[in-house]
Amino acid sequence: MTTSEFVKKIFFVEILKGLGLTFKHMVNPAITRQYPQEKREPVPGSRGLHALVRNPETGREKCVGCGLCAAMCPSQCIHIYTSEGDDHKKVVDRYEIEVLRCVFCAFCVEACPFGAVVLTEHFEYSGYTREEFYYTKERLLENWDKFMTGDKGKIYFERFWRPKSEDFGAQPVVRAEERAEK
Amino acid sequence: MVPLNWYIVLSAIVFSIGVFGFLSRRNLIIIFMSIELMLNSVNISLVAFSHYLQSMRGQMLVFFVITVAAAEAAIGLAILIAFYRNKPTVKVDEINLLKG
Amino acid sequence: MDLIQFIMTLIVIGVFLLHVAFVQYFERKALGHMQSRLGPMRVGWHGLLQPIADSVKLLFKEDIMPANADKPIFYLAPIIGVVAAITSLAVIPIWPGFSIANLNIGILFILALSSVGAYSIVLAGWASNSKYSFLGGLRSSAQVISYEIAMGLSLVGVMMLAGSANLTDIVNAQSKSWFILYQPVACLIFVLSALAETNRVPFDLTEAESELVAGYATEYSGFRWALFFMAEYAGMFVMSALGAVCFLGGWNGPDFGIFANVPKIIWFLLKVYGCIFTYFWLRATLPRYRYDQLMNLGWKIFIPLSLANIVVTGLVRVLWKG
Amino acid sequence: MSMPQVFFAYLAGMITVLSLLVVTRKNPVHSVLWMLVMFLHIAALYLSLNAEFLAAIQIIVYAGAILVLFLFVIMLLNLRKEETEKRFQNQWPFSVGVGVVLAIFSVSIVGKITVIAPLGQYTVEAVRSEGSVMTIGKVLYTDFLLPFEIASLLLLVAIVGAVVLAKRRLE
Repeated sequence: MTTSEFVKKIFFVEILKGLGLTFKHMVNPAITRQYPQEKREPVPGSRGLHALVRNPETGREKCVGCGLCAAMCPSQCIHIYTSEGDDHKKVVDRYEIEVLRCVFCAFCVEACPFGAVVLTEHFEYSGYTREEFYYTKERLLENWDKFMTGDKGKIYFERFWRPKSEDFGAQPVVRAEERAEK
Repeated sequence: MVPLNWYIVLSAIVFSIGVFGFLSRRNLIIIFMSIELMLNSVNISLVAFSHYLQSMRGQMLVFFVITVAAAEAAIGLAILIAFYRNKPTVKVDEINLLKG
Repeated sequence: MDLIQFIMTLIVIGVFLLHVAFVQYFERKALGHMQSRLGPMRVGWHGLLQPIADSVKLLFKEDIMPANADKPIFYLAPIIGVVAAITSLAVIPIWPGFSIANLNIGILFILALSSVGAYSIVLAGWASNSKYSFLGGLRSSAQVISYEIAMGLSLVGVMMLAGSANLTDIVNAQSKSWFILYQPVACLIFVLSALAETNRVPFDLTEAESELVAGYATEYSGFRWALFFMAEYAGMFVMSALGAVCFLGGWNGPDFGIFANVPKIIWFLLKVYGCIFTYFWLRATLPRYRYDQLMNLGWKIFIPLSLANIVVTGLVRVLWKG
Repeated sequence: MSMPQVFFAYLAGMITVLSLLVVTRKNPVHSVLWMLVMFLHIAALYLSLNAEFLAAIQIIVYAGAILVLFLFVIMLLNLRKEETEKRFQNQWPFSVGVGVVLAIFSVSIVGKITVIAPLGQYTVEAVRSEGSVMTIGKVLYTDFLLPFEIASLLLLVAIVGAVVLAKRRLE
């Protein structure tokens, strides 16, 4: 042990440095957000609660019941039940998502050929029972009305997901830059 | 004023209880504690004498008794632990290795 | 024992318990800010009523008794801790001329009660009939025995300087300058031993969360756990008060200008809270010691060092005063 | 009965009952606990006899060190299974006899004696004016210096002996 090491040891130099660091942190302002009072704006296109897109022309869901989303879903939380309609067309009877199982990977959104299922930016949902998080088709459609009002849904698809069902033209700005601007 | 004899009688009674415990218990640790009990009973009478004779000698003696008690407890329990490694028991009637 | 003193005692105990509750709030706030957080903010203005909310919650929680626990000892253990910690307060001189009991053996009284307080942890660990609790209790008994020696020896230097074991005399002896200037080594040993005695970080091996769940308190819940909590913080308060009295001059403050008019109890409380803040500061900074390191530190460094300190103090006193 | 006598009667009764509990409890930990309570009572007795330093030492050394050591060893050996076995040796009625005879014998003797000895200089007032700690310190370092040194040597031997005995064999 050299002299300087010895001096450092008996005068607790390292410990004093550590104490100084913690004291500095105490004086610095805290970075905590007081959540219910100061809410953080979700990043555009962030993945929150699910919604089924409502077709503005028919007023019904865009979903045709192909089941691709359910097939892609890694946590298998999407259940689709279809039947044959009057004009031999597939009718989606039930489209259900168990939100408690969902991992919010958005594979369903990428898989959907019609842009029928989306993840909204809404993240503050809570409840006391499991049933509250078992979203049926009607509730998912309601989510669309609630959280994707007006042009928001269109912007959502244009900017972030660009499903192949519609032609959105060339790729706009890169998403990372978009976030940096915000 | 409490007579001096009362303290000595108390001391004698506690000492007898210590002797009883020392002779009758099987658990070695309790036997050690009985010894502590006897030492304490002696301490009571020593302090009482010291108070009534207005002398410090009794208290000095208690001081040394406590020292001896501490040393005895440390050594005794060390022996106990050392013995327990050889034969896992603390019963005095099972500690009879010399008997073969 | 007259009535006024009795009422005074009750008031002091009540205020003390209130302090204990708010020391806990203080800890959460201080630790929070040291970790760039805010700490409790919800109950009352900046979370000031948090201790009260906590105690109400703990009072109404279910009281769980583990199977095969030794019931009487399980019930008794937390009470021993709280009683020992609160009784220690009796000899602390709070402002000039006031301490509940002005004993000639004040320091010894506190040392004695802190050793009785150790029983609460050991017995809780044993009575819970749980391996985690048991390990915590064993560690605690070894730790408290080892560090009590170092702490007692570090206070001997103070007693030698003041020429008395009476805490009021010790404070009076520091009216000119504090003993921390004459006894820096003893002060250091005292602070670290006090950390070990009260089972605080970096010596919190008895409740080491990452190893022993909650150590001796694993099986305790509700009100009984609250008693343990109270005993820990009361012990911390008493140790800080002892440190303030023995090394930082107790109620003595600067006596010039406007400082002379400040009530003496303010100085005392400032010093006590300074010591308590040091506890939290060290907690935020240091990691936990390993068990063998703890024992080595206690037996191989602190005890020889405090003995050397006593020898040097005695020599200096004899040579200086002739 | 005067107030000190009531106080003494309480302490004496408690000490007797507690020491009986210490030697008769089946569970060693309970024994230790009763012993702790008994030590506190003995310390109170010392206080009533004007020996406050010894009262503090009684608690610090006996309750704080020796008894914790006992507790530590009991816990280390983990004697839970032994609680079910019988607690007394076979000759325990004989031990009761010895204890009772000893008690009657000694009580009948010491209860009657009167102690006649020259009174020393350490009256209650003298000790109180100087403080118990200082008085004991002065006596300890003048008249009892040699026994004090021997006691320290004894403690040293005890430390070395305990370490040697309790140390695990390395081979």
